[in-house]
Amino acid sequence: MDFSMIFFILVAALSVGAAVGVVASRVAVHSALFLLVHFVTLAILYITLDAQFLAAAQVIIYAGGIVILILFVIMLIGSQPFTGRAGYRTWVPFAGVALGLLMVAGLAYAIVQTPLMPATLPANAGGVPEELGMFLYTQNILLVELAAVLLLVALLGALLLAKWPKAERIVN
Amino acid sequence: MNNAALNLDVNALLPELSMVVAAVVVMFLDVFNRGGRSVTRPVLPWVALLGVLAAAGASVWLLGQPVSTFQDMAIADLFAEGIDLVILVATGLSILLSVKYIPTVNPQTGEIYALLLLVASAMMVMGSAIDLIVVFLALETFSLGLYILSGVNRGNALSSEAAMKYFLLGAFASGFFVYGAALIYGATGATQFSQIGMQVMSGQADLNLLYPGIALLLVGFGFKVSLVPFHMWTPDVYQGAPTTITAFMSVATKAAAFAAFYRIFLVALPAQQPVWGWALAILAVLTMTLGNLAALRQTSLKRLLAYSSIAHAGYILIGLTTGTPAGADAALFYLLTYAFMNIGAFGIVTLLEQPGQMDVDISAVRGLGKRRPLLAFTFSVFLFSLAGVPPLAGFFAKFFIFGAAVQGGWSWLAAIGMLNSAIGAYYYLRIVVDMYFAEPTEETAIASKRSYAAAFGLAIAVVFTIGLGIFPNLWTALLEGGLNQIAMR
Amino acid sequence: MITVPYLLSIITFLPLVGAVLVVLVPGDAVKKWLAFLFSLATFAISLLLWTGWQNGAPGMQFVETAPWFPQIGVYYTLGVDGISLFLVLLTTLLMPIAVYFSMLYVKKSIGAYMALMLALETAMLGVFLSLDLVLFFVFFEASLIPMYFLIGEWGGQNRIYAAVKFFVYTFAGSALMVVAILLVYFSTGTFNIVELQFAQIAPAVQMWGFIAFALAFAIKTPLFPFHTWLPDAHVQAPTAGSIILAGVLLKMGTYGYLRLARPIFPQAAVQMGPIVATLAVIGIIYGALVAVKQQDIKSLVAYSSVAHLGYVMLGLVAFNMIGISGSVLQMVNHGLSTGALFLMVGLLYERRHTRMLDDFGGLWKSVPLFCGLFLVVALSSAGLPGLNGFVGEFAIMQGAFIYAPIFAVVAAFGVILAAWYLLTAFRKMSQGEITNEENARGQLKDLRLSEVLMVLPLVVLFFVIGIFPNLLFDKINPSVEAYMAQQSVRIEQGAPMTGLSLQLPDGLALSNE
Amino acid sequence: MVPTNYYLILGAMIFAIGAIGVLSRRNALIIFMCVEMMLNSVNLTLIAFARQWNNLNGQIFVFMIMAVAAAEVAVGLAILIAHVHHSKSINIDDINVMKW
Repeated sequence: MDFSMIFFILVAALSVGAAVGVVASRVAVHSALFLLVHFVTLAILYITLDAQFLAAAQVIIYAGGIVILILFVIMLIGSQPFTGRAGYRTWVPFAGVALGLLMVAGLAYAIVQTPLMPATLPANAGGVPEELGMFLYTQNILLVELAAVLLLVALLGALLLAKWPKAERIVN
Repeated sequence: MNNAALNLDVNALLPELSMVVAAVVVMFLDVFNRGGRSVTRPVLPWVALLGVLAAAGASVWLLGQPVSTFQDMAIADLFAEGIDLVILVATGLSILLSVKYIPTVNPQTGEIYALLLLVASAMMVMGSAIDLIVVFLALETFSLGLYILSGVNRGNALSSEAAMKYFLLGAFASGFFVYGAALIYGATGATQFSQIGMQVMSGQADLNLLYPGIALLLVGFGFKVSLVPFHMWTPDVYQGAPTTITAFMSVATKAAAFAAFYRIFLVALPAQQPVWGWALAILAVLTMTLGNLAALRQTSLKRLLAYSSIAHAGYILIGLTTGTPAGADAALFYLLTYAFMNIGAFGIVTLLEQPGQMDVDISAVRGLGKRRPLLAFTFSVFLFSLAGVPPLAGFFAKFFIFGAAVQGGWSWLAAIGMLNSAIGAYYYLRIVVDMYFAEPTEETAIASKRSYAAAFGLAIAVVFTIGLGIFPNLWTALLEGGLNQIAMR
Repeated sequence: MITVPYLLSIITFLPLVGAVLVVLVPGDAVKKWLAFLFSLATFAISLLLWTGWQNGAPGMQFVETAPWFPQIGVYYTLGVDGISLFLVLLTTLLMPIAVYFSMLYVKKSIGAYMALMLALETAMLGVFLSLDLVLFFVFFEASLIPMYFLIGEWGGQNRIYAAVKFFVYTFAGSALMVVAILLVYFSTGTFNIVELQFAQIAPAVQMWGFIAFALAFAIKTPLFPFHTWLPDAHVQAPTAGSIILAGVLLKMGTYGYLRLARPIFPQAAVQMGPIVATLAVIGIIYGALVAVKQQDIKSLVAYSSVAHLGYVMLGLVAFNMIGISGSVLQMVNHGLSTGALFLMVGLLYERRHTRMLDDFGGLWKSVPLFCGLFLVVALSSAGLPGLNGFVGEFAIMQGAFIYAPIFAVVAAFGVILAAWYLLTAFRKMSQGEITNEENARGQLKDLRLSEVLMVLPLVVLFFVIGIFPNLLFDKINPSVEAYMAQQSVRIEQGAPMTGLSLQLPDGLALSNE
Repeated sequence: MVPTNYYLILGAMIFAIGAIGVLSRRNALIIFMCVEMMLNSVNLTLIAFARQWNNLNGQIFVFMIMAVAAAEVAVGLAILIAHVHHSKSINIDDINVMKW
C-alpha cells in the first residue's frame, strides 16, 4: 500500500465521519461545522484527482460561502431545540436509513463490477485554470450564459422573498 | 486555442433570447415604480406578453429554417420549436390570467413577471438541450424560479409552506438527477447526447454504471413531472402556490422535462429501450391509476386538478415509453392541448377564488351554470376535454398517444390508459354535475371576479380546446405537416 | 329528381346550425319554433335520400369524402347504404316529434334544452352516416354530452344519479374501443369502414378487437348483463329524451355491431357468436319477466326495450340473410313503437303526473282516443301480425331458427311474454271501473288535435310497414346481400381460428409504415 | 495512484448518507445541508470520472454544480426565512413531506 492510498483512506474516513456528523447532530450549528469539515476533506481529494482549480473553488464557494451563509441563517432564526410532535410517524427515519443503505449497496455493487484505473496519467491539464477557462469560454459558452440566467433568477428570487411588502407590514 | 469552435449560431436560441431580453426590459421598467406612484406597473404584464409574442414569432420563424445547433449544446429542430410554442402558450395564458390576480397576491409584480419570463426561457432551453450539463443547468434555473414563484404570496402560510416543501424535495430530486448524469458520464465519457449514444451503440459504454445512471436520472425526472411514487409534493405545492403560477407550472414544467427526457432517451439511450421502456411503463401505470384514484376523493378544486395533472403526466409518459419519434410527436400534441385545457381550468379557479383565499372548495361551483352560464360553459369545455370526450382536443391528444403506444406494441398500456380516462371522466363529471344540476349555495352567491384580460385568455383557451379537437391537423400543419419532428443528433 | 351536393353533410350538420341559432336568438317562443323548424327541415331534406335512392344498388350512396387528418389516414367520409338509410330516416322523423312534444310541455330553460336536442341529432346522424372509424367514434362519444345534460337537468327525481351512471357506463364501455380502433388501424392501415370490410386481420388481434368493440356496443345496446344503466336513464329522462334514447340512441349499439364488430372481426365474431346469442336470449326473457312486474309504465317500457333489442342482437348474430334483414327492420320498428310508447306515456304523465299503473283504471271511459291509440301502439310493440313489429320479429325468428333452433324456441317465449305485459298494462290502465276521482271524465282531458298529429305519423307507419314491408326490404336487402356475400368470402379466406387465441400480437408494430 | 473505483464508492457512500439525512431528519436546515452534501458527492464522482476519461467535461460539470449550489443556497435560505416568519418552526414534519 503506497502513500497515496493511505492518504486517501485517511481523508475518506474523515470525510465520511463528517458526513455522518452532519446527519446525526442534534443541533444545526454542529451540523454546519461538520459540513465545513466535510467540504474541506473533499477539496483535498480534488487535489489528489488533479483538479486544483476546483479544489480552490470548493473551499471558496462551499466552505467560504455556503457554510457561512448557513451559519448566518442559524444565527438569524435561532437554533431551536428538537421539539417532538404528536402524530409523527417513527418509522419514517428507519425507512429512510433502510432505503439509503439499500441504495449504497446497489451502487457499490454496480461500481465494483468493473475496476477503473486511468489508462494514461493526465497531463495535469485539467487542474490548471487556464485550460479550464479556455474550454469553458470557447466550447461551453452556452453554459456560462445559462449560469448567468441562473444567478439572475436567484438574485430576483432573493429580492422578492427578502423584501417584505409594504402593505403587509401594515397588516402585521 | 481553437477559435473555430466559436462559430456561434445565435439564431438557434433566438426564442430563448427574446424571453431573457423581455425579462430584462420588464425589470428596467419596474424601476420607475419607485417614485411613489406606480407609473409602469399596469403596463408590465403587457410588456411581458409582447416578449412572449416575440419569442413565439422567433419560434415560428425557426420552424421554416433548417435544423441548426449551438455548439453541440442546444439544437433548434422542429421538436424544440414545438416545445417552445407549448411553453410560450402556457406563459402567455398565465400572464393574461395574472393581470388582475397577481397584484392581489404580491404587489411586486415586476419581479414576478421577470421571473416568469426567465423561468420560461430556461424551460425552452431544456427543450433544445442536447447536452446533460445544459439540461441540468436549465432544470435548476427553472426549478429555482418556480420555488420562488410558488412562495410569492407572502401573506399566506400555505404558500410559504408550499415553497419550502417544493424547494427541499426539488433540491433532493436534483441530487438524484445529477448523480445519474454523473454515472452516465462515467459510463461513456461524454455529456453530449449524440456522443453518449455512439458510445452506447458501439458497446464501449460501461453498462454497470449506465443502468444505475438511467435509474437515478429517472428518479429525478419523476420528481419534476410528479410521477407516482415521486409525486407527494404535487398536491401541496399546487394548492399552496398562487393559482396562475400553478397553472403555468402544471403545464410548462411537464413540457420542459418531458422534452429533455425524450431527447435523452431517444438520442442518447435508444438501444436501452427494452430496459427503460418497461420501467417507464410501470411508472406510467402507477401514475395514471393512483393519480386518478386519489383525485376521486378530493374536495379542493386545486388539489383535484393537481391529482388530475399527475394522471395526465402518466398519459404523456406512455408516449415516452414507446421510445419512438411518433410517441414524441403525440406527446408534443398532448402537451399543447393540455396547455390550453389545464390552464383554462386553473384560470376558472382564479376567477372563483375569494380574496385572501388561495383555494376553491368543490362546493363553490354549485349552481354556477345558472349564475354565470358562460363561465360554467367554459369550465365544462375544459373538463370534458380533460376527460377526453370527443370532439374536444383532449380526445385527439389521447388518441395520438395511445396510437403511438399501439403502434409500438404497447397495446395493453394503451388499454390501461383508456380505462383510466374513464375513471377520470367520473371526477371531472362531478364538477359539471355540481355546476349545472346542483342548487346554488350561499358560498356561490358571492360574485366571482371579473377580469377582461383573464376573459380574453380563457376565450383563447376555449377556442383552441374546441378548434384543435375539430381540426387537429392545424398543429401538424404548423410543424410542416410531417411527423417525426425530433432531430436525431 | 333533385340532387343536392353535400347532401349528407347538410343533413348531419343542419341541426347543429339550428342549435347554435337557438342559443343566439332571443325569446322562448322563437327558440321553440326555430328548433322545431330546423328538425322538420332536416327531416324534409333527409327525404331526398329516399327519392334519390338508387334501388338495388348494394353499396354506399351519396358518398362524400374530404381529408380531415390525412397524415394518419383519418378522413371525413360520409355515406349511406340500405342498412343505415332507415336509421337515418328514423332519427330525422322522431326528432321533430320529440321537439314538438317538448314545445308543449317543457318549461325550464327551453333554449338550452332545444339546443341540446338538436346537437344530439347531429351526433346521432353522424354515427349512422360516417364511414371512417375515427369519425364514427367522435360522433358516438359526442352523443353522450347532450344526453347527459338532458337527463341531468330536465329529468325526474333521481336524475343526477341516472345521468352520471349513463355517462360513465357508456364512456367506460367505449374506452377500450379506442385501443381496438388503433389496433385495427395498425394492422390494416386504414380507418375506412368500407375498406375494413375487406381487410384481413390476424386472429389474435381479431379476438381482442372484437371483445373491445362488442363490449362497447353491448353496453350501448344494452345486452343483458350490461343493461343496468338503461332503466335508470329511461325512468329519469324527460319524455323527449326517452323517445330519442329508446328510439335512436340504443340503435347505435346494434348498428355498431352490425357495421363494425361483425365485419371487421369476422372469425372472432363467428367464434363468439353463441355467447352473444345466449346473452341476447337471456336479455329477451329477463327483460320481459322484469317488465311484467313493473308498476311504473316507463320502467316497463324500458325493460321491454332490453327484451326487444335482444331480438335485434339475436338476428344479427344468426348471420343469415333473413336474420339480418329482419334485425335492420326491427331496429326501425323498435324505434317507432317504443318511441310512440314513450310518447303516449309522456302525454299521460303530463295530465296526471304519475306513471304508476295502480293510479289508473277505467281510462277507456274518460279518454277513449288516448286509449285507442295506446292499444295500437302496444300491439305494435307486442308484434301483432299486420303491424310492423310482427314482420321484423318473424324474420328474426326464422333467421335464429336457421342458426340454432334452440335460440328461436326460447326467444318465442319472449313474444308471448311481451303480449302479456303490454296487454296487462293496457288492461290495468283502461279497463274496469274508474277507481280514482282524478281519472274521471270531466277531470281528465282527452288528446288534443296537435297531440294526435304527433302520434299519427308513427301509427300510420305501423300499418304501412306491417302491410307493405317490402317497401323497406327492397332497399335493405341488396345491401345485406352484398354484405353477406362479402363476409362469407372473408371468413373462408381468413386464417383459421384455433381455439380462443388471446395472446397479444407480437409482430404488429410498424406493419404499415 | 488510487483507482477511480475508490472515489466512486466514497461518492456513493456520501450520497447515500445525504439521502438518509433528507429522509430521516426533520429540521429543514439540516435537510438542506444534506442536499448540499449529496451534490458534493456528485462533484467528487464527476471529478474522478474526469480523470478516468481524461477530458474536461466532468470538471466543467462540477463548476456548474457549484454555481447551482450557490444559487440554491441563496434562494433556499430566503424561502426558509420566509417560512419561519409564518410557522415559527423549522421542523420539516410541519410541512408533511410524506403526506399523500
